[in-house]
Amino acid sequence: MCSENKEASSRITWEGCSVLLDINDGDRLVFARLSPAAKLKIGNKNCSLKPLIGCPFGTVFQLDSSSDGPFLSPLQPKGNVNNTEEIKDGQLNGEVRDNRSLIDNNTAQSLTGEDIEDMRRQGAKGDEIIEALIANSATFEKKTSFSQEKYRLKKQKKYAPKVLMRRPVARSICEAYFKKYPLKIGFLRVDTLSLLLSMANVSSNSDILVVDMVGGLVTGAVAERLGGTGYVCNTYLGQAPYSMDIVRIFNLSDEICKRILRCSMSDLLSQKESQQQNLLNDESQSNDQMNVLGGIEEISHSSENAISDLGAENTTLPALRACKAAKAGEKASPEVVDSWKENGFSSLIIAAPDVDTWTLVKDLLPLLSNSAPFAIYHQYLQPLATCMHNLQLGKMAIGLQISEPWLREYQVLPSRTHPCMQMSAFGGYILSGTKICSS
Amino acid sequence: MCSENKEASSRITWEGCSVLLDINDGDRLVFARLSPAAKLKIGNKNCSLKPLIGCPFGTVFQLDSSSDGPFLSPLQPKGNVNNTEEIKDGQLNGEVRDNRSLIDNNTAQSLTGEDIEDMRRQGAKGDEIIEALIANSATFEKKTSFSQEKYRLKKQKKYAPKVLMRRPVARSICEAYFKKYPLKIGFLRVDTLSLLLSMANVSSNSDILVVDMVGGLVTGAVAERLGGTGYVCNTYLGQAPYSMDIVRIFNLSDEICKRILRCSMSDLLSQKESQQQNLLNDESQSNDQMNVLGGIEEISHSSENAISDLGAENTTLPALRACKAAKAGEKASPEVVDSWKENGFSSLIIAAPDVDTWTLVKDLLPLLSNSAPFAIYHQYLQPLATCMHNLQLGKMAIGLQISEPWLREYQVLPSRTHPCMQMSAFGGYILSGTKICSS
Amino acid sequence: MLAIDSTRKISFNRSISNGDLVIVYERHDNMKAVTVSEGSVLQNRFGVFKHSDWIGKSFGSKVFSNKGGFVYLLAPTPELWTLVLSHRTQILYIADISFVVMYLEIVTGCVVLESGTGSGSLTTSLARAVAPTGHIYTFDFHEQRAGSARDDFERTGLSSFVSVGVRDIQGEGFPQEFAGLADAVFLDLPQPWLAIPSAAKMLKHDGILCSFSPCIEQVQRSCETVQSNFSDIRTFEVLLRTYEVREEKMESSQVNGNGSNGSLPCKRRQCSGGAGVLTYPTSSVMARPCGEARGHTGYLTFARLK
Amino acid sequence: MLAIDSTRKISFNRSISNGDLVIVYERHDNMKAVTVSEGSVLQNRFGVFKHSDWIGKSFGSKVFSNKGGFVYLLAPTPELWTLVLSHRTQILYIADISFVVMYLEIVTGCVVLESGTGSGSLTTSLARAVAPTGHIYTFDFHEQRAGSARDDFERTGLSSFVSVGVRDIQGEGFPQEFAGLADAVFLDLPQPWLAIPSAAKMLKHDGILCSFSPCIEQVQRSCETVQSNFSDIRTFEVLLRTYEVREEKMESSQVNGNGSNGSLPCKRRQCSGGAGVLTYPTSSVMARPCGEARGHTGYLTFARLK
Repeated sequence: MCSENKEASSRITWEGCSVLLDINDGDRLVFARLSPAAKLKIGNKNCSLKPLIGCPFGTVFQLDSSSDGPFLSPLQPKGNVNNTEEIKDGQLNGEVRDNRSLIDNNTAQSLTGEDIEDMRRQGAKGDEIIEALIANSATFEKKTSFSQEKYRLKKQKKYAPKVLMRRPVARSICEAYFKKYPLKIGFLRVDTLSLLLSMANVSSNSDILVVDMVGGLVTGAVAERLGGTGYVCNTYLGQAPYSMDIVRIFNLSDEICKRILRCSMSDLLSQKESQQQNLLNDESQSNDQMNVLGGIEEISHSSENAISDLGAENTTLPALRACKAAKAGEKASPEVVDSWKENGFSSLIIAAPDVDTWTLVKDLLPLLSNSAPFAIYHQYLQPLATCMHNLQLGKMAIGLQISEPWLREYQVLPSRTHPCMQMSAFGGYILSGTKICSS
Repeated sequence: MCSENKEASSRITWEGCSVLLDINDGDRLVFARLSPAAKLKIGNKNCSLKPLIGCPFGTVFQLDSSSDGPFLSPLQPKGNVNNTEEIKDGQLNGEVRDNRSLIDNNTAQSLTGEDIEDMRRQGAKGDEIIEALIANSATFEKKTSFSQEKYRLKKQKKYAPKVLMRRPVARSICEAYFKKYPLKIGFLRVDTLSLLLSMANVSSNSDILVVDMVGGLVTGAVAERLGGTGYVCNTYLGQAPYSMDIVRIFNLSDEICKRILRCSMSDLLSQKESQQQNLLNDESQSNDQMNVLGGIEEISHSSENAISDLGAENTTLPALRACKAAKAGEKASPEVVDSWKENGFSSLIIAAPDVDTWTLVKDLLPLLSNSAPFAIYHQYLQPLATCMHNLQLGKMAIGLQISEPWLREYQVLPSRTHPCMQMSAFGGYILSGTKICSS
Repeated sequence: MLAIDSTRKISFNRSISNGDLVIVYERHDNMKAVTVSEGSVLQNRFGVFKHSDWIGKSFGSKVFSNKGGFVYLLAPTPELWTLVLSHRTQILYIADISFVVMYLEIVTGCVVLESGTGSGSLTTSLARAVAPTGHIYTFDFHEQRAGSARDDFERTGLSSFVSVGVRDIQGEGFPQEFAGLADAVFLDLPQPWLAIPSAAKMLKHDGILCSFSPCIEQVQRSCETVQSNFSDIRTFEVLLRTYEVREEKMESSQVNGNGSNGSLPCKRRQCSGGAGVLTYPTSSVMARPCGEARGHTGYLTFARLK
Repeated sequence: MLAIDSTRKISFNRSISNGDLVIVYERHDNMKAVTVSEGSVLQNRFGVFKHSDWIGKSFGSKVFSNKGGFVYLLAPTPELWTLVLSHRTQILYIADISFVVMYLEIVTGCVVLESGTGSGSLTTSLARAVAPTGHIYTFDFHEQRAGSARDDFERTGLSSFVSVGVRDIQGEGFPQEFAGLADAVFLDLPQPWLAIPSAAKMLKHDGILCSFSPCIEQVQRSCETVQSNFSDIRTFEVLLRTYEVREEKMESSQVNGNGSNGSLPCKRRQCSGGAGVLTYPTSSVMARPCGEARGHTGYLTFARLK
């Protein structure tokens, strides 16, 4: 969640650092915290994450074997890592050989599983195993070059899996969740998130009010932008704060973590004098504390609807403990709350898929400074339309606009350029505007 | 509206034929009925449409002058007519010359309006005038080649306007209205219209029930597809049929016109025996009859919200009278209505922007044969969502789907290929499904 | 499939007969074409359905299996057929198909040339549009694929409007006998530019060509080739976005600032309060776009013969 | 524009002072940047507004002209600035800008190189993201354009985070002094492939390049060029669709089959009837997409230095 003296922008990993592991070109995405004892299971092999400590982000690791067992070693860059795209579209390449006569069952392969294990024990690299598999395949030569590439890639994924170590920042975290577990982040797409941050003018020294029912993604992204200045006030209805799990995945410095505060909506809306009393409220319902153990979180095809912990919890605890002092999401002190009430928030972001928009906005808008922008995300148009209508009638805001972001990715390859065949057709809707002085 | 023995698919115009005139690459779009006396005003010149009779559709005419005045003469095809696209995007061509130092006022041109009129009287062709203008322009040589092309095009449009004669079919009629007068057709875009026809399985020998509050565009498009077989039943709420003006723009044969019938919703929903009595109803409220005189309709930039008649009504009347017998949209006879009630309609299309969808569907769906498909167009999502929900609850239909067509046009030019910079962002929504037997 | 013989068109009085082609509908994404045959059965995850139970029922009926499971029997249409046909190639779907038919201005009586035939998805809709007086001549390079397509058109009752030829249109062009006779030509070929000169020869004056290509490089090359003989050159992309409809309940909580209340119970839909401010209905039917969609099928380039 | 000096950030207690930059808002599509100057006036179709009336008012205030017309005075933000700046070139808008900042992973403290500066629309958002500890080095070929941009950054208070250089980046590349120092590089150039090798030299390991190009041919060529030194090459297009909101009344007529009734009066919104069937509210707020939209701005190609 936070690191003592490391910068969020550090480009080299450290012990206790959070990383996003991209296994086999996005087939699996795992969030992990690095420690000498942390282990990651790839296929049926358990590998230590220790070799990842002190490496630059962006390094690709390959799973190799030695007599001591499987281990991850950095790959020297040679050619583009993302070669899957090239293969996806091979049939367009003019080549129209027909594979149907080939029966690709196990009899076509003369190497047995045992043979392969033997090779491994003798220290064969993944690439060598793949070459051996190809040499012993009765059908490889007859395949189209497209099918050959596909075969090679399949075997590479199995026998020489690659792990790309990415920096866990708003972009990569949002993309990983959107791909593997979108429900957790309310289907908030990366371009939509980026618009929320712009439209709410998130900038240093600002005090940003957020209603984050998307697991802490918005809170973390705002804190990342504030860079240890200003405040993120994460507010909530009722007495139990919303989960902020995802904030822990960012490598936020202590300085930044301290700027993430919580405050219930009723405390924000109450008069200043009632503040003291609310301090006594029980905070035991915090969802976040229950999940503090999750050191490695996986988002993968196999567990599409659950973040599964990979059994390395205890090894990462020391790292978490080390920064306990600066836990993100402390309750806002009465002094800070009073200063918010006195000055007004700089802007407001709402990402609350299950709460009626107008109900929230009606109460929260008065907490903003005049001329403060706001941006509200929703998956349905109607709540935003109703909210916009009411804001217009109430003359509470100007520059009101409902917009729907639209994102399209392209495959750009020689003679094979076109929009990707699959797309996310929906990134939600945003209502944005600027609060004006009440007349 | 209809032609005696001419086929709708004829590729040569005839006297009395309806045409779509595209003036200067879409700047003006005019629907006209050809007759020896019909005249079209281009700029300040009145030209006879007589030269257009007997020419193939697709012919481009140029406005020339003789001692007898201005006249339209067919252009020999040479190169692409649509050269505007090429020019739109010229600044991308690597050329970055700056035009700001050029003052392009009238002093840069030494030819006066009088000089040009003189040239015209002496029989100069439009192209010759343009060349003269360029030769006498003090600034032309200093312009970028992009600006030179733009200048040339501007002068061509003014001094040598081109008229492309298009066939008025569902595609061209829909596109013309969408571009110049979309309100009249309920913003129904051509791809959306094409989907309605597919989704409602419009095919020969079918009896298609339509609620057409988009000026007759759907009715005409369905009739065009039926090609003189089956029936289009154009139904309406209350006693006054909806306007069917646009049907007259199609060159539908008598055979086809006879297949377009009208029947009020109450007649369709009543018991068979009450049929006779309804025959006595006054039909004088028909909107269509009031508009029978409009022989030439124009949709142009200058009159964006009105179809203006260009004063050639009397000349086109003979043609209209000649086919009066087969006027499209006659009231359906009791026998036909009874046969519809007995057999059920083959499918249903609704394009009624101002009527609640569910109210219509609830009453009309029982008139369809079992297994009949239907397609409902609307500009708002909510009425279709509610209708779909109610159909599901009532187990009245299956295969229900709300879809939104999305259309994007591209500029494809050497080194300058990209989606067009302006697009129609919205083509409406369609609810489609198949009626099932009530259980 | 088409109601050419009007006694066969769907109607309250027409029922399923032995030999009819029916579309068995399980779910919107699970359908199957079945030719009714007195003694046959259909077996699926819902149980065993006897064809003999279907005969005499109306199209659109719900029919039951031995285990009480049910399916619907629908009359075939080109749209349903596109969802059930065997994919011998990538096929065109309804958005592209509808646009092509409209934009090629295909109506009753038209003569249309097509290559390749592929799985016959577009061909079926072309045939519907030209019937009963027009004709589709469709060509495929693959003998076997052409044969399968022919069988399909037989099965769907379209064979009198469709002729399938085996021919390498890229290499040989369309047969000379069609020169100047085609109202429209449709190309779905890897190198359409090779066939465009021949297509130009086949078309009537003012006739329209359409070429479908997945990649922009194919479009660029085709557009270059059509420049010489065609006008009105336009390239489009057509897609469909679908929506899901749900009855949603929203938490419509009120914060009164007393620091102790949590979520209030949901309010029922309320009519407008004072000052025209609308309270959003807390339980209502709402639609939103489905998340994943086909992001691209191909580019459609149209051009009109000069 | 930025609240670097926290006494200048918007707050209930901060009011407009002489010398402040304000955005004068007439309508969402009609705004103007004005620097408040005690003795000046603003004249528009609503009348004459005295700046002296504005001083001491809160940002977000409605102010009146001599004729009783009014405008709102807003605090400047990069988003509002993008809507009011002088267009010296085609500019980037909010959808592309937001995506670029996020996808280049730009946060406080980053060093970012940009070329061309153009009208400074993107630069303003880049500066917001790196402030207060990072810096933007932006280069434009045109001396005059660079000068105007410098003036703009002075006016918007960003000059301590942005340095504008005059340089032909396609021809000369970025200055050597930045080699290995850039967290991100952004290119908006007619021939980006010429600048890519230099961009690669400037980037830190794992740093990200983005190139914006309107035409696909530029993208094809750039993608070829980045192959050698970059991984994670991805090309996107980002657009925004806007919606219009209206209170709509629908005719909700009932046909009873008696042949004589016309339209019944509209029913008011009804709560669910029997069997859960919903009657559609006949008067309600509804949203639909606006008809015309920007159909394309450009392609964004991202690549990560290996």
